[in-house]
Amino acid sequence: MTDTILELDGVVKEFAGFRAVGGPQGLSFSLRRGGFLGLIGPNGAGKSTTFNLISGVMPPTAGRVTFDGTDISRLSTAETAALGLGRTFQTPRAFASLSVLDNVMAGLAHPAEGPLAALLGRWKPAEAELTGRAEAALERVGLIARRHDSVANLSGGELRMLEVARQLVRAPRLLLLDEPTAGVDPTLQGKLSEILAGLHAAGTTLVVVEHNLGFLMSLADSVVVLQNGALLAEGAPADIRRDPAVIAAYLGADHDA
Amino acid sequence: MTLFFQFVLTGLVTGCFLILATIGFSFTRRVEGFLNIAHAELLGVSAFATWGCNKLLGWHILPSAAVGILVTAFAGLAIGRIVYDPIRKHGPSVMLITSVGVAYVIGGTIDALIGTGIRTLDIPLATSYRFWGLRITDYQMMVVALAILAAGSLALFLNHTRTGLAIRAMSANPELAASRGIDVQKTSRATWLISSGLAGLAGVMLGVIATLSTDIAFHQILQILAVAILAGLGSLYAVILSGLIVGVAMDVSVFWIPAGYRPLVAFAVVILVLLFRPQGIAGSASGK
Amino acid sequence: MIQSLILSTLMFGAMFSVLTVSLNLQYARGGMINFGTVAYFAAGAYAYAIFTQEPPSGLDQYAFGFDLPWWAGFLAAGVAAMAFALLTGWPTLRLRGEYLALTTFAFAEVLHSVLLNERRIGNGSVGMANVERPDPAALGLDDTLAYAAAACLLMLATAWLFRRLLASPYGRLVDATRDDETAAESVGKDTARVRLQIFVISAIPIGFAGALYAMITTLVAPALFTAEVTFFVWIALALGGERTITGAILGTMALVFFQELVRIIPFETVRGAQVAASVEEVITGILFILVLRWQPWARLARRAGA
Amino acid sequence: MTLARSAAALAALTTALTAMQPAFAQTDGVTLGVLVPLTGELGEFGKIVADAVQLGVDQVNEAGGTKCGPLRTVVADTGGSAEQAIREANKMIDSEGAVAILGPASGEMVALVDLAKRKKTVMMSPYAGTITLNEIGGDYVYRTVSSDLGDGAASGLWLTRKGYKSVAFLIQNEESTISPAQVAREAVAEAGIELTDMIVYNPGQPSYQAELISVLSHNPDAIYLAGGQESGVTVLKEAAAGGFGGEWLLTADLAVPEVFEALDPRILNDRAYVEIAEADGTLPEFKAFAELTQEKTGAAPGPFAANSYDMAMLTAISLEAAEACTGEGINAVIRDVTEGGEKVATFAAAKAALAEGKDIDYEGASGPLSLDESGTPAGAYMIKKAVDGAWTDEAFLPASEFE
Repeated sequence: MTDTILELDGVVKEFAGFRAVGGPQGLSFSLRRGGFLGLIGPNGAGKSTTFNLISGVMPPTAGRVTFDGTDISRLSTAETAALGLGRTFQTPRAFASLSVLDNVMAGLAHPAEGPLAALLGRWKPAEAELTGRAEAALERVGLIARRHDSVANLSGGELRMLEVARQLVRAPRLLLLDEPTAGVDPTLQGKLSEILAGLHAAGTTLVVVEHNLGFLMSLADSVVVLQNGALLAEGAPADIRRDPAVIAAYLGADHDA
Repeated sequence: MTLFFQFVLTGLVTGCFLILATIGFSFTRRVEGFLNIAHAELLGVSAFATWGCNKLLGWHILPSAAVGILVTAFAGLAIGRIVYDPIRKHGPSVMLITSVGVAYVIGGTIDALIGTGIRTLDIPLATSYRFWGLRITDYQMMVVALAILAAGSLALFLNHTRTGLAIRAMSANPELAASRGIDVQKTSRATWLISSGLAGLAGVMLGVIATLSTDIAFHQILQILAVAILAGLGSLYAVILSGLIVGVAMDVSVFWIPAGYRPLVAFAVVILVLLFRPQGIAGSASGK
Repeated sequence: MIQSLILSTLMFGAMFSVLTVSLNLQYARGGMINFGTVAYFAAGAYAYAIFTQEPPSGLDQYAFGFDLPWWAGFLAAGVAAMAFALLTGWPTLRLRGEYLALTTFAFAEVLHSVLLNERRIGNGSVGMANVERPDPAALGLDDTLAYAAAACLLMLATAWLFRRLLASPYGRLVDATRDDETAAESVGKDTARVRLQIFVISAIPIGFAGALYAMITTLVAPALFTAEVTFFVWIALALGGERTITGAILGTMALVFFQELVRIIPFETVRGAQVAASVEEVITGILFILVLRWQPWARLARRAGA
Repeated sequence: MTLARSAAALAALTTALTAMQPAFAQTDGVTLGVLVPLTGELGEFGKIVADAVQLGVDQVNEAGGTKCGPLRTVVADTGGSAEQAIREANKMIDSEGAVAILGPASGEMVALVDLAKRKKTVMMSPYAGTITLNEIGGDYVYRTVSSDLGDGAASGLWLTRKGYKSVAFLIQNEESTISPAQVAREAVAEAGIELTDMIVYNPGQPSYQAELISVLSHNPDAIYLAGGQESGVTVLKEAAAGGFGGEWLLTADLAVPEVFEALDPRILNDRAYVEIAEADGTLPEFKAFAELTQEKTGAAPGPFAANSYDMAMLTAISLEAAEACTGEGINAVIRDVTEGGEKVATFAAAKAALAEGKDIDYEGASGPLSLDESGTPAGAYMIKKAVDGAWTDEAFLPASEFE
């Protein structure tokens, strides 16, 4: 077992034949097991596309993505997820017709989820234990009181926490979080920070795309900066803060905001 | 070999009739956003209105055809205003299913008024001409000419008139068009008149070449759908290409396989195209 | 008179309800528009006829007749519909919305054309007559009553099984797949597989209904399986509103009842019957233009909920 | 409502229904169902059949009705659909108490066989030639027209007799046209006539040019066209425009005067023949029927009118001879009254003869109606020729000539 859990090697994404803005262009970096990586860069740098390439939402045009020794470049989202990869989305995604609890339950790999098991009623024994796990996850993200509510009634921030809960119950080995604090109020942000630190401490590898640098820098143990689909800088948070190229391209502009 | 090219030529004529029948359907789909199953019945309205003037009132075919097309255009407009406008908010699938209801109403009304049996227009028998050993009749040439005329003038209208441009703007983005000061009511009226008028034109040609019975118009919906799907729903220019493809494929297939399989050929072409190009022959890769 | 009306409504209404309930599963839960419903119905009916029919003799042109008992034919009907759903669903389910609707429609037309022209399957346009069927008289039951009961039984069994299917983690998976495929995939769910499963599962009762239809009419012929059947069940589903199992059943029953009601008046003149047929068509059309426009069921449900 | 409760309600309803007795308004007399296609492709024929049956029923009632009382008819439309036919037939039997159902076309008739036997109700068709009934007809299922085998054989005989060297077959994709065409093809092959094309086409198309290309390129001496009115007329028009100079043999659907209204008569005059199941026009029974029709309707009898009239007569005479006024009664005697005994041609004569205890043999307007094992009479066919915009009798082909 190597110490590297995720490795991108010369990854290129072209859209409809053009090397459009927003797609990685020969991106390479790697991540050690148990690390906490912050992925930053200006809008259009290719952060979300990189997540999509890693998680299999779309295949890379060229290059290789390796997850724990397995080439996952051509695998589907469902297949990468089955290998132990989890992710959230830039725009939170919820199952609109399901309750809050069911949204989390849907994240679990149910031992008897097939149509035959449904008809034979074999799913019932496992259901109670899984419900307990889902409720525990909701407890952690602070949504336990809302468990029977419709997701339509949740705020944007609560939807993000719901997405986190849905990944928490799966206990992924690698978790990709896309702007987890956007629209989340300070109280919940604190809770989120606690959860992420907890996961990190428990050995989960994390990659977080985040604009809230204060939040990110306090948690991450390494940072990758992207610009126009290419690697601009890579290093410890403290070093990145001081990197002149990063300041020029990104931090400088952002600090004004 | 001449025989083979005769099949191709006939297929092109069949294709031109399909273009006439489909172009209004595709226009409705593009602007109003739904599949109007009742479009085929509008062909029947036109054919029987023309027949009524021509056979019952004894008029010449030209004024009869003009009346047929006008009656259909305004019938289509009335249906659009009364039935479809109020339900637009329910979305395209409700409108599609409603149009099946409209097809029933029109079909039943024609049945009640016309009754069973066959009807034909009072026009001379077709005359055949031969070019390089290939046979074509004057009515077939008329179908080809009208298909070119209809497609051409629709293109000119959409690209070079105020109303045409307004319709294009509206089909691209209704809210934006409204906010830019386009008269939505007027544009929608024009749409219904044009698409139904095109159905009327196809109906007149149906009356000219076919033998009319009350259900023949609705028979055409299957092929209209085939052409429209192949074209990529709502694309007007692709209708021309896809009408010709379906027409030639169906007729040339008779060269090799029994004529009974013509509809199968039409739909097999459609399925094959959709499996490889899910958006039809004109579709772009964007969106699902 | 009343008895005949009710029995007839129950028999055909319950049978077609199996189709609407299945479509409801595909559409309301699976998010798939299947506009080729009649194909799975026809597959079931033909499979039943081929399995129960005696081997071809004399003027018959069909190639196979297995002369098996009715229950074997009934099972074959479900299997045939399932097989046809796999065959058509596997390549088409990546299509969405109208494109899926129209491709399934095209598949149904292709099947219709094959049944019509390929005489070795089921005698082509002639069809297969005198289809074998269990005789309820052996149990001392009235024939129409027995088949009405059988249709209701099939309907209730379908509704009950679907409900059981959906009130489980599998139902949650189906809903999640329909709501957001990408999100479902991101938690490791194979959504393509779920969609195909739902498509195939809901085709099975349609096949059984086809077998029942073959028993009731004792005839399978291409003329019975046209796109009109598809239109009919979609209209019924739209009438039922609210996209629930109960709505699907009520919509179908109401539509069949209405059709039977119009025809209950005996006509003593030819013209009368002719006009009545046209008027029935017109009224059916107007009825669901109105229902779709005002959506009274949705309103009632909202009022009841408020 | 929960499913369990629905099931319980259903069970209760079923029990209630079983307890109810069949309750239909039993009026004085006997009810005959007239179940014909009034809409759709065969609508024209349905109307002719219904009118001719009514004519027969009126004759019977004028003669004092049957011993079961006067005859009453209820009319329903099949719309050309077998499913519809079954629904309507069920209603006619259950609600109206019909003892016989007259008039369904081939496909509907085949679908009704099982119901007829089960409900012990006689089903009779004046034009269902389908060969399927040759196998499954007989008990409760009868027709007053010969089978398509005879139809095809007669066509073959006529094509041979005309001395054509080559013929093409154009056939609408329906069983009533395909099965006779197959028999005709065998006859043509046997006679050594070249079959240039055999094309089965789908109706409802705007044009049949694609189907005609190969036929016209072979330029056969004659085209055998077995099609409906809509497709048939278009094919005739397009073949004429395409320069077809040979002759035509058309099937019964086109044996109507409307064809001449729809087409320039020059296309047909002296070159087109139709073949139709009809009696010898010189028979006294047919002449009497034609006169009666002329008197009542002001027009000559249409295709299958005589066969339809005979259905009413046969049913009435069987009721008169039967032991009970039921379908079962009719079924028991219907063959006897068409075979062996005193020849009778009207209901009044039959009634009188039966009253004297004689055995009778009904000679119908459409010919002698001796029904065989499958409930089918031996067919006679009439060939008519297009002359000056009308169909005129050309030759009579009695069953003995081609069977």
